[in-house]
Amino acid sequence: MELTLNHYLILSAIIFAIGVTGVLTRRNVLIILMSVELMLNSANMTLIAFSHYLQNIDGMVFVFFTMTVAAAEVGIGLAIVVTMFRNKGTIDVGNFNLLKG
Amino acid sequence: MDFAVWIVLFPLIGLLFNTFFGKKLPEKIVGWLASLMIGASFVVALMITLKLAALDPEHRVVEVTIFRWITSGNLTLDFAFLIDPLTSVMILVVTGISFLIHIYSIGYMHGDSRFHVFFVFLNLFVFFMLVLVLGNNLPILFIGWEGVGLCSYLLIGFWWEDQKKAEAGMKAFIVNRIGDFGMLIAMFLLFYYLGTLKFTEMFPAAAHLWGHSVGAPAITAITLLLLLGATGKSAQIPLFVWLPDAMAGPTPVSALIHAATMVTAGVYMIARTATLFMLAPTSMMVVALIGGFTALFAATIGIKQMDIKKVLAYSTVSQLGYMVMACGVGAFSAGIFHLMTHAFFKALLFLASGAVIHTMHGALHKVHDHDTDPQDIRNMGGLRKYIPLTYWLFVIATISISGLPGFAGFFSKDEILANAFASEGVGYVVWGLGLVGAVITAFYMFRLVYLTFHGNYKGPEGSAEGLKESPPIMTAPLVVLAILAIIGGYVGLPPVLSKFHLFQTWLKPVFEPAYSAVHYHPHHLSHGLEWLLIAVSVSAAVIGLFIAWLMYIKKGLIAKSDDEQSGIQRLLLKKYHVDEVYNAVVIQPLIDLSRYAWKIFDAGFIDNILVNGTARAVRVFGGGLRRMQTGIVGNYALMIALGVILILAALMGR
Amino acid sequence: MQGVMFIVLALVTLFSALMVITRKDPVSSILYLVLTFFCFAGFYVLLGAQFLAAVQIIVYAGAIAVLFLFVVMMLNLREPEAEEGKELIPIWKPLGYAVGIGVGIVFLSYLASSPGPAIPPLNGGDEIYAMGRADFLGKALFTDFILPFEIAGVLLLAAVLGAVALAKKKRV
Amino acid sequence: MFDNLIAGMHVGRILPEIVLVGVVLLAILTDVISPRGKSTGPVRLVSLAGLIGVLVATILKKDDFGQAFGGMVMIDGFTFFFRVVLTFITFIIIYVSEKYIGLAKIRIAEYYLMLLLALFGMMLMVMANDLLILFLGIETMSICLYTLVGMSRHKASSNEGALKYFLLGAFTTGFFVYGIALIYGSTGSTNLTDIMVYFRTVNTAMPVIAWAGVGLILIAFAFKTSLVPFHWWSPDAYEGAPTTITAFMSTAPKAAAFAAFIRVFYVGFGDLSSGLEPVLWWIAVLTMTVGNLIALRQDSVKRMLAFSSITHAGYLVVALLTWEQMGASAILFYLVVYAIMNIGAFLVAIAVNRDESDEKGYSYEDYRGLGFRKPILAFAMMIFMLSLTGIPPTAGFFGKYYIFSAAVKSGFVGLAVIGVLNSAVSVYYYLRVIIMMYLKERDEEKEAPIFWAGEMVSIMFICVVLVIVIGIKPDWLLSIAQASVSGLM
Repeated sequence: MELTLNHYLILSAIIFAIGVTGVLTRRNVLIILMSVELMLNSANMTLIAFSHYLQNIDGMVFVFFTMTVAAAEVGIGLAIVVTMFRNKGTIDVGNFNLLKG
Repeated sequence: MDFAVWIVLFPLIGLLFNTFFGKKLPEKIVGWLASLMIGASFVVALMITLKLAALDPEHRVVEVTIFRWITSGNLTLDFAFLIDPLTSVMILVVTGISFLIHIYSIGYMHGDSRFHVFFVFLNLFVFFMLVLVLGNNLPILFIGWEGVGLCSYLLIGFWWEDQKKAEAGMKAFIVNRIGDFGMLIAMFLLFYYLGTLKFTEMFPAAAHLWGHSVGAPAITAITLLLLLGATGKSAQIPLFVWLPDAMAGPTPVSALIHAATMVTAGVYMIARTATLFMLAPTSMMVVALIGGFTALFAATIGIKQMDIKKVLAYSTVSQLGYMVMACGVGAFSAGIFHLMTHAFFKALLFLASGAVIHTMHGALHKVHDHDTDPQDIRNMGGLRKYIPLTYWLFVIATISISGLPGFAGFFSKDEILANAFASEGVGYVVWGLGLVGAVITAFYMFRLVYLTFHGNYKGPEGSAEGLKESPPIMTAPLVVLAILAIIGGYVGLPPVLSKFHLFQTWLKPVFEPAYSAVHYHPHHLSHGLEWLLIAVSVSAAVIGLFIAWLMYIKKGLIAKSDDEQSGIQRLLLKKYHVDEVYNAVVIQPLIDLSRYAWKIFDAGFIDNILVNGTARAVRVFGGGLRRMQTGIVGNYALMIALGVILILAALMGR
Repeated sequence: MQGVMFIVLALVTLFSALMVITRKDPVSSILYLVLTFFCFAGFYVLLGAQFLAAVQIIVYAGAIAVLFLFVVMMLNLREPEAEEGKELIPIWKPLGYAVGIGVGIVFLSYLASSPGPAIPPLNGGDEIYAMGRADFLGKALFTDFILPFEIAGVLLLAAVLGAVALAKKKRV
Repeated sequence: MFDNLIAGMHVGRILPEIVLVGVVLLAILTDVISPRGKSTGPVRLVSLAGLIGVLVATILKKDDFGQAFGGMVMIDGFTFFFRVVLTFITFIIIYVSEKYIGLAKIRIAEYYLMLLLALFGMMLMVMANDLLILFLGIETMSICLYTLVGMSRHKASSNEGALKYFLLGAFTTGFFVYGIALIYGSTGSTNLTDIMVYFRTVNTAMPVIAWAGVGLILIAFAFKTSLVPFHWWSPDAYEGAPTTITAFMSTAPKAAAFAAFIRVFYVGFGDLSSGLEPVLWWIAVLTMTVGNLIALRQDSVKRMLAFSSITHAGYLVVALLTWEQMGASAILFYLVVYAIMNIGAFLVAIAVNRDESDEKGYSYEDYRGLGFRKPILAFAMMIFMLSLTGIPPTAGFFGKYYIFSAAVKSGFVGLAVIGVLNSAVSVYYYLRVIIMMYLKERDEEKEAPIFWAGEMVSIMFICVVLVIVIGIKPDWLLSIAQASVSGLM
């Protein structure tokens, strides 16, 4: 079987959609965050696949920065989760609806 | 004509000075400074008019650029003044009347803790009003339009401590926003179609664009939107509700803003954009009908009012209806003519009523009576004996507004009715409306005079001694206005009396392009017919006068409180033996009509359906949307993902 | 050979990704996430991005996943999430699945309409092979991409300061 | 060789950003050497001085326009305009904050550091000529904003706002990166100039996935500028955040996001305008209307301002949709005016608020009779509310005027009508504040003391003056805005 660009693109699109589904269906903040990581990873795969296909290094470099950003976001996100947990004793997003309407 | 800019600079100087130093200075200086600044503006207005008169009639359009104002893309607008005969009439009226009312206010507002603030607002108002009438493009007109609205709101709510007054101010503000919405949209549409908002460029462009397709949907829509703006500002059906409530403000404010100047801005705007309206016959018809119906309905509501200022307020709405009606039948110069004479006699009426209230207030104050309403005509009566000068001034204004021959109001109202009669389409209908309105006008105005000044004094005991004439600083401006209310009409004699109609000739260059854009030729009536019409309208006034005299002098009927009015029929029959037929034919229908008009157009329809109903629908809708903001992140993410699907699906077919 | 590897990796990735979003226990989710990250590293190798594959394992599997695990352990967050809360609309979950699948369908329909040419094989030449090497990437990062590289430093500084400001115990 | 490389980069063109990073480091140092718990004062002073330095650097470099770092960033009049505006806003927020952060119990140096770093991110956004720089800029800004929203750690609402903002922000970042990947895949570059050239040359046979990429990037911008239906986070985050931060978020990041929005969509995707038109049309209509209708039903002034901020973003989309210089300059004008009036309004809200430790607060009730209690404060609020409503002669009127006339000029009459209608609806909730202040009786028993700080008063005063001055003579600001966008197209 010869691999084509679309193999990678379709796979990453599916994983992206799985990540989206995770965000939409879960209420545990940590799992939502993990789903976001899935989305970012699949976007990375798309970038690398294009980079390889185009024989252009920009995509790979971009992935490098996406990883940096992902790490930074997780850092901040977990800090927020920790503060939240200290205040409310839960990380279930269904319980956070003080601000609404 | 660069000196023209001073006409707006004087009020500005006055208000700035009083803003910064007014608090420390004595009343006399503050008041006189503010008044003199307006007086100076009046002098400038006179000079402008004289200069303009010196030019050929065709060249009486002068633009004075002050600074480069807006440059955005293709739109370049200067902050500039357009000076033409129409402007000159307006600035003379505005500055002249304002000057007199400023002087009057020095006496009226005497002793108020925020005396200087009042004059600052008053000067600010004059400033904006002048900007409104002088602007050479729609955005400047709109600035003035909003500015006078703001001042009106500030001045109505001048005594902020009084809850009701402040609410009246708010009502004026909100209702006017509905009209402004129409103005803004019309403005954008005009810019879209014509690419310019400057009057001098706009009208030829409009004539060029729509001249061959008169009544095209676009121009009809634009003019109807403009009309919406005019109905808001000039208190026409359906947006007139704010004006009677606006009477909560100090009386000089009612005289200046809510009678003589600001409320006529809508009429001015229609006259200014006459070319556009002429291009849309449907809109013209709507304008005429709205004016006619407003003239009649407001007059009928006036019959029932017990508050001296409320009567005058409804009469203002009614008179504005005549002006709008005049524009609607294509007689723009007649509308402006009536605008001017109305400014004279209505300002006089309001200021005189202010003097009455002042007198009553003083008398009641003497006997420490703070419960009796000094504005309620049921507490007055017989004042003729105590304040004869005010009485006579009031009578002059009443004769003038009723359209009795020889006085200013007669000439302008007659011209409107004659033009309505001569026009095609709905001409006869609006003429009929106007004529019935004239009868009622004479009736309620003389009713007011009789109840206030004739008969016996009905105020609290002992307070009669306190009734005395207002100080000269208040009565002097009234005398000037009274003279104007008598002679002001002679600048526009009807064709049967004089070949030369000064006022019409003066304004002719302004409205000529509007007529020629649609090849419109005003109809001329034969002399015989004209005499007949004059006779009809004079007899209308006389009939109204006579009914009032019959009811309130001959039969000595006194006005009753609202609760008792339902039993008026029984009252009339038993006590006064008034002819049943007369009662059934004249009085009862009038009272019913009045109550009906009041119910439909004031309390019920406008407030409940238009204002509150829309607000409620919007609120319910907002509440539904608000519930979508659940506060749950998961739901938000779901909505976002749905948005993603929608947008990507929408872009897929590209 | 590559085709077989791709299919195997793809199956494992899909399975573990699904596990990540369906496990009740956060710890097992994290472990499946680590597995997914490893599979991604495998794809990167297949695509000739060896250096990024290494970074993927170090950063994602090594740092990010461990951070998750650390938080779960520290806060002792192993309670299973409640099925239904009173605030939620009942069809929330099925709707979530439907919309998630909808997003997938939209993406796939976009991809389906693009041609999808073959990608060059890895052994197609030194030039291609070299692109994903550390020295190439390093050179790019320090020449053409020097600005983003420096910015990334500032971004990490911001993240560190932010995380500290939020999570530290009250100072005063 | 290395010298050539450096010279080709034009490092000097990003001098303001370099200065800014230096200021951040200096501020961190100040924090470290200051006595424990007493570092905010010195850090604030260093930040303020540093921002003046940034401004000076910006002005020094105002003739040195052009690309830098191989086309990654673009320094032009547009960048200059936003550098100045953003630095000013950040300066003002830092300037007024000191006393407030004591009240809100968030007196830590990180408050100022995060503002400075957010400014850095925003500066990157406005000069980004490459999706990579844009991405990093947005992320730097966002990370700082997540932190700032959650700064009041002891308040559940603050935590919650931060969490929601963060989760949805991260979620959208996923879409954003995926979109960039698709654009990169179809055009072979992340550079806006290259993308433009590509789209221009292959306009007819454009790969389908590029549209998905454009759509996803549009969504990311819609999220950052809080356009419907991606606005959900903003009312909650705005309400939860400390109020100075709310004032900041509704002005500076919004301005930066719109700046980047303009650059990406006018420069990068300029040739796709006709395809994007229907989508943006609907977004504009929904954004104007939804924000407005919900704002009608709020009991908190702060939350009302948050929803109204959504509506104002909708007006900006109307101008964006014109795809013309006139529209772009109207956006710049509006952003400045909006920043002035909104910061002013939020400052009044801070002064009037009853109890900062209250999770919600900012009730309309607090304004009861303010017109008699504090006439000058109430007057200032009235001016801001009138300006937000768009009533002449205030600056807000011209903001709307330019936007809608640009829209009409480009043929979007329907949008202009809906916009004006919406601004008529907005009268109700802005006026409610004025009604409370002037028409309701004072309730002396329930009155809380006014929170005063000299810095706040001076800024409020300047805002009032500017609102009126621009309302009378808007031309100068518009011509600056026009000059700024002239290089863009």
